[in-house]
Amino acid sequence: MAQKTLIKLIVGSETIFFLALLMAFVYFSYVPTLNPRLVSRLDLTSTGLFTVLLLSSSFTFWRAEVSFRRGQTKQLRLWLIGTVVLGIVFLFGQGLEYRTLFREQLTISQGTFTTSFFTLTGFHGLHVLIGLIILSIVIYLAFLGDLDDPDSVLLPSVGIYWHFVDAVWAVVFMVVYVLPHVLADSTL
Amino acid sequence: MMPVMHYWTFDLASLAILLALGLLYGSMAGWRRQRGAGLYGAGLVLLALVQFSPLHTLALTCSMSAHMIGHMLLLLVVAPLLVLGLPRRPTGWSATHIDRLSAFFSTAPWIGWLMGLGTMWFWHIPGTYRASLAHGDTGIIPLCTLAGPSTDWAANLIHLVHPISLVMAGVCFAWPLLGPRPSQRMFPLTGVLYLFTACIGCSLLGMLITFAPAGSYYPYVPGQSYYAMLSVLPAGWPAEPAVDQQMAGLLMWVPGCLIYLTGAISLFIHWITDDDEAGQIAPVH
Amino acid sequence: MITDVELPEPEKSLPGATVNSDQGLLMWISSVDHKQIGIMYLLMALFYLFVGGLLALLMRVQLLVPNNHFLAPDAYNQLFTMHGTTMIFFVLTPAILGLAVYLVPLQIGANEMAFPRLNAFSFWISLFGGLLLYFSFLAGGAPDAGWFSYAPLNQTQYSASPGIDYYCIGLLLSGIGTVATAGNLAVTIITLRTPSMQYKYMPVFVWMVFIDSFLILAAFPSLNAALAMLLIDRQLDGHFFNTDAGGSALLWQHLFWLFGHPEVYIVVLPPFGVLSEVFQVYSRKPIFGYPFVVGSGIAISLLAFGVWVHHMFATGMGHTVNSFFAVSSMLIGIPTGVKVFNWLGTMYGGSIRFTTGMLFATAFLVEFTIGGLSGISFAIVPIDWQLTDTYYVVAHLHYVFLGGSLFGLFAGLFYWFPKMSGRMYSERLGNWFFWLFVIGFNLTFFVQHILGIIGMPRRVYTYPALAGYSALNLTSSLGAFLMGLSMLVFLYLLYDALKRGKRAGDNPWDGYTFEWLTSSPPPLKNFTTLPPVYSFRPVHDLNHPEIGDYKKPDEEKYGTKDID
Amino acid sequence: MGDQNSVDEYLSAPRSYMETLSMLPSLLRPAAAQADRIASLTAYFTIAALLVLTIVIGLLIYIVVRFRARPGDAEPEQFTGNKVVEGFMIGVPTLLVIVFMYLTLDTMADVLPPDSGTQPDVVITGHRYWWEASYPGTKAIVANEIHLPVGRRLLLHINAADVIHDWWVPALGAKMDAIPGRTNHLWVTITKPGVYEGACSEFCGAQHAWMRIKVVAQPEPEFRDWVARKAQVANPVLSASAQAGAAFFSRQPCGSCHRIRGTAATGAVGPDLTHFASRRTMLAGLMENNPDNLRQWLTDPQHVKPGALMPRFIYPKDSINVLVDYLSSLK
Repeated sequence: MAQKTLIKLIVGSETIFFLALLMAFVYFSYVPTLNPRLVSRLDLTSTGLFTVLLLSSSFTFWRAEVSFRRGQTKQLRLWLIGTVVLGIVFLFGQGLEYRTLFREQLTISQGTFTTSFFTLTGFHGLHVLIGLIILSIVIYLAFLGDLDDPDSVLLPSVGIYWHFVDAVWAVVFMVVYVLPHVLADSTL
Repeated sequence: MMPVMHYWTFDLASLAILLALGLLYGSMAGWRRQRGAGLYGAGLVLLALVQFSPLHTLALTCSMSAHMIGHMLLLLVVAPLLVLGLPRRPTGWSATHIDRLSAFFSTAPWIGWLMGLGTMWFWHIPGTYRASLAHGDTGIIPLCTLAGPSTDWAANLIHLVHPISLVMAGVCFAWPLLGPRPSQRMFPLTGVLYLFTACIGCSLLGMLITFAPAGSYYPYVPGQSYYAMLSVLPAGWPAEPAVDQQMAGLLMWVPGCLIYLTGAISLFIHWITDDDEAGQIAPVH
Repeated sequence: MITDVELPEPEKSLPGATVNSDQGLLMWISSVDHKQIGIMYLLMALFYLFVGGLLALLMRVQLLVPNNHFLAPDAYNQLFTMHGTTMIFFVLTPAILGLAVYLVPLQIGANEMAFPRLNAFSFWISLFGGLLLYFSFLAGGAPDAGWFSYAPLNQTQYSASPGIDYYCIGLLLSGIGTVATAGNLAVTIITLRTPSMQYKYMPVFVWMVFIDSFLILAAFPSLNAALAMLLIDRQLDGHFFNTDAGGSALLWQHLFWLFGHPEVYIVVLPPFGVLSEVFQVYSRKPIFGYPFVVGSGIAISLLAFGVWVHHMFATGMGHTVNSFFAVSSMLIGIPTGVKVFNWLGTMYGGSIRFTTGMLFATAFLVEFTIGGLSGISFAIVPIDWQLTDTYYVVAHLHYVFLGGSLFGLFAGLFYWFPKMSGRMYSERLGNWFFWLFVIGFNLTFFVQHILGIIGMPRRVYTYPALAGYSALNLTSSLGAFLMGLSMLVFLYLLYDALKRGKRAGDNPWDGYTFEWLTSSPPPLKNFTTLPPVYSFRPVHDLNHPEIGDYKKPDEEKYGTKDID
Repeated sequence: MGDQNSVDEYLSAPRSYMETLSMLPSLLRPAAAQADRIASLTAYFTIAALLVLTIVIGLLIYIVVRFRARPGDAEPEQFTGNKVVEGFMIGVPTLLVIVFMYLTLDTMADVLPPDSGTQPDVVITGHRYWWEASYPGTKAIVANEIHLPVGRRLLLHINAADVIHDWWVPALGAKMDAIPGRTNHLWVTITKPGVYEGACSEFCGAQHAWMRIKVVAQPEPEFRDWVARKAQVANPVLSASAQAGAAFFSRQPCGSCHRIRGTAATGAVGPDLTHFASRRTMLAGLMENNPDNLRQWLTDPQHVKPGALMPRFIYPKDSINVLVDYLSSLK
């Protein structure tokens, strides 16, 4: 109970942290005018694909929670591993994207757009990484057989964090990748 | 009185909405006056004012701030008044519905939160925002007004949906806090948090509008004077587009937030001084 | 009579219960006990208070006479930056957290914080954050761009020494600690209240800490984000705030003040709670208008996020923005004013005992009113245009931080000193300390209002010999030395009390809240049994059953009865 | 030399202590219409604030005296609230707030209306650590001592070259931040001729303290005269040693930072030196502008004003002397 409350509070606090980064990004990319040259360098399709993978990791985690409640140890382990794999693939995708951008000389010091882009996505990636580390520990515990008390709040607490990380990405993806295209296409 | 005060518009759609809401109350209350009828009535009167008064004409034709005031009144004042005014002893058919709604919102209050915030954000996407205004090409406000016929079916639909959706969203937002089943209401301190987070969501939108590039939200047709309204506006009205947009953003940001805050405080004060809870007086030995 | 209820044992044994007093320093270092961590927080605050005060005295020596060469300009700039940063992040913040961590479990009838290890972690990371910040003196220069470190002055091309990097990392670390403690406190209050303690029976101090925790959780992320961005600017050559490369100077100000203004309330709300306890007990009356005191705390904390732009009235943002924020800033004056009158109402009709704690509380009312009123002049935009960034601001913020926050903390420190140490302090020394401190404080800072009005900007390492400047600065410096002297008296008072103070009983002041039920100092396990709670001063109910709030209906408990 | 005389006279006239006080750069000594408005608002506010403070202190004294614990006191009456008092408690501050909201909005609109979009009368740029003023429409560029005409509404544009500075002359009204990358504006209608002190009031680095402002307000004709002279290139009659100084100046890298119009020196980093010798103070108010101080400065700038952007050049004494002679003749 207490753990879950704490995680909720921390997640609330983190939300504001990401809002600050997001506002900085919005400020530099949308004010006074959108910079389509740089946004067009972002690969909407491949990032979209990785986004789908990350968001589906929320689904796999939810399945893991269900298995946990039902005491199905085997499924629990499988779903957890699935979640971690999806998370790793997402990070891998982010790495690929960064590499492409670096090759085009779009580094963090190239301009305000890249500075705020790398900061925002980088901090999100960092959160994914932290989530993966926590999930690995959870998997380790699951294999040790320590996750057998259905009243334990460990998994639900980790879940709050993991769903939060996914939700943040959904917003980041909309604002960084999708919205510019929508705005550029509209007559505005 | 300023000449602009003469610009009242009556449209059949809004009249129908008002009538429907009134009838709804009647049928729910079993055609008897129940406690809270005054609040419900006040909500209806305010709704009528937003839809019919010069504010409406200003909002649709030349002033984003007026538009914003309308939004805030519908979402944050009219809707809570309607919810507060719902009959405490609803009759037959409505009782089960009210029970169901209350139970639903008490298990998933975040849906009310999302409805309120989501609708507010939705109507401020530049595209949808523009659709809810008067249209320059036709030169009239596209509603089934008494003043003229409608020309554009889609535009009319949006104009119908716009106020209804705001009031509905506001009702969903207010229900978990002020719903007619006190036992199903949210715990007041959670309510404070509910309102505070909503205030942040609203402030963000307000900030975006305030600092958005001038013109993003200003699709009014310059110089287009509906009903020769511009000529009767006081000097300095409407404000410069950039200033008007800023003002609208700030209206949502600051006074908007103050409405949430007032709600939070009154929620708190009512709760702490409310004697309904059991076990407050010690057994005296 | 009220019968005690057994306090349920924690499911798991309390961490740290195996460490005992034989282990000396190790007992403290390894402790996860909320009382020990609270005391360590307070000692940390006291340590940094002396350090920060010393920096201030050096500054006042430099400003003693016009055109002084006691300090080089860059040294002076480092001093005032470190002074401000220290006082806000390493004195006031740890002091309020220390009091909260010490008292909240006691007042809500819990035996521990919800997360004792996290509690220890938060303390140590804050402490090391502070040490890291001070390490910058050895590493090539302390930060020198002021405690709010405006962009683009905080960029490498304008501040090449690593000071600002240390500022970022030090504040980030201590910020993490602060957020963790806030979360910990909030969860403790939500989950560990003794079963019969409803929210509306929580002592006002607990309420203020509760509100404060949310304020911290909501405000610090903005600072952390700003600091992370600044580090990226400085270390990775980013361009958030680098105006030479398209960055924005105002973005920093927005992010910083979005944190910075709530921070003012973060360090002032718990002292408000402290004062509410102190006024009640020493006046022998319940707090006047409990719902208003708590409600205005909530109002202040919610308003806190809607007023930060008033720090930026002179940045030329235009009338529309300025007007709205002028209005919202003025509104804060209402709940604050309400509180002052609540405390006056608490004293009114009481039987007031002027112990040192009560003296500080009484002086607080005057000093904080002055600070609050001068604060309103910054909400009045045209006056702000004249007075912002002058010595008037320096005076104002010291009346708020010192006259408000620190006076409240001192009141609390004297009030709870017998509980924490088990000893009574000498009231005679306490009186000396109080009067020296108050006179020194007013001498130092009152004249600074005038200095601001006659055109002296803040943060200047020296000033020309214009008429009035010399005399007023001299007065101010003398006042500062007097405060320095009074702090020595304070040290001696602590030494004297710990060495010679007579034993304090469990409840020397006839206090109202649960901490006074346990022994002084409290044992490792705070309580075994507790009486049920029927009002917001359960111990008063226990000790004065003939008065007994518990017999009254709520409208009498809370003073909301309608007047016929 | 009319303006120089009138200002000098003003500065050197004998004065009583009270009059010296009146020369303080204080918002309570307004010399412009805008400052006047702010001063009266400040006065209203001070009265209201003092009133509130008196009430609080009065009540407090009464309570402290009346309700002091006396030996043998029983527990006092345990009242917890009073609706009337609470009503006042909220009502009175709310009323005050509403009054001051109105006054604030009213004064704001008067003091700082939006930029009219017309050509500014003066463009002021904050540098570390000095002020530059240029007069659009003329070629005049000056540093630190800024002349303005009396009796007409002036539009000032305020910029910064490096970090944030803040233009503040209390007698002339509002201050305004000078922010790199944006242009702020101020309106000033000076009502009284005189010399008005001001200072940078946003911390800008090592020498923030010596970034003072001197505004010389003159009647329109004198001001016109002054601008006309400042717009001309330096064309002084040079002594032999000053000529040697001029030659030295042009050989050395001085001209890459400083500008002396009419010569090859066109730098824009440091202050314009075209009419250097006509300023009464140097280094943004740090010291009087005389050959001795100038010599000191040129010998070791980092000793005189540590942190200033002027590097220390190691020049022989003779060269510094001729340089001083040259600069001192740039009237």
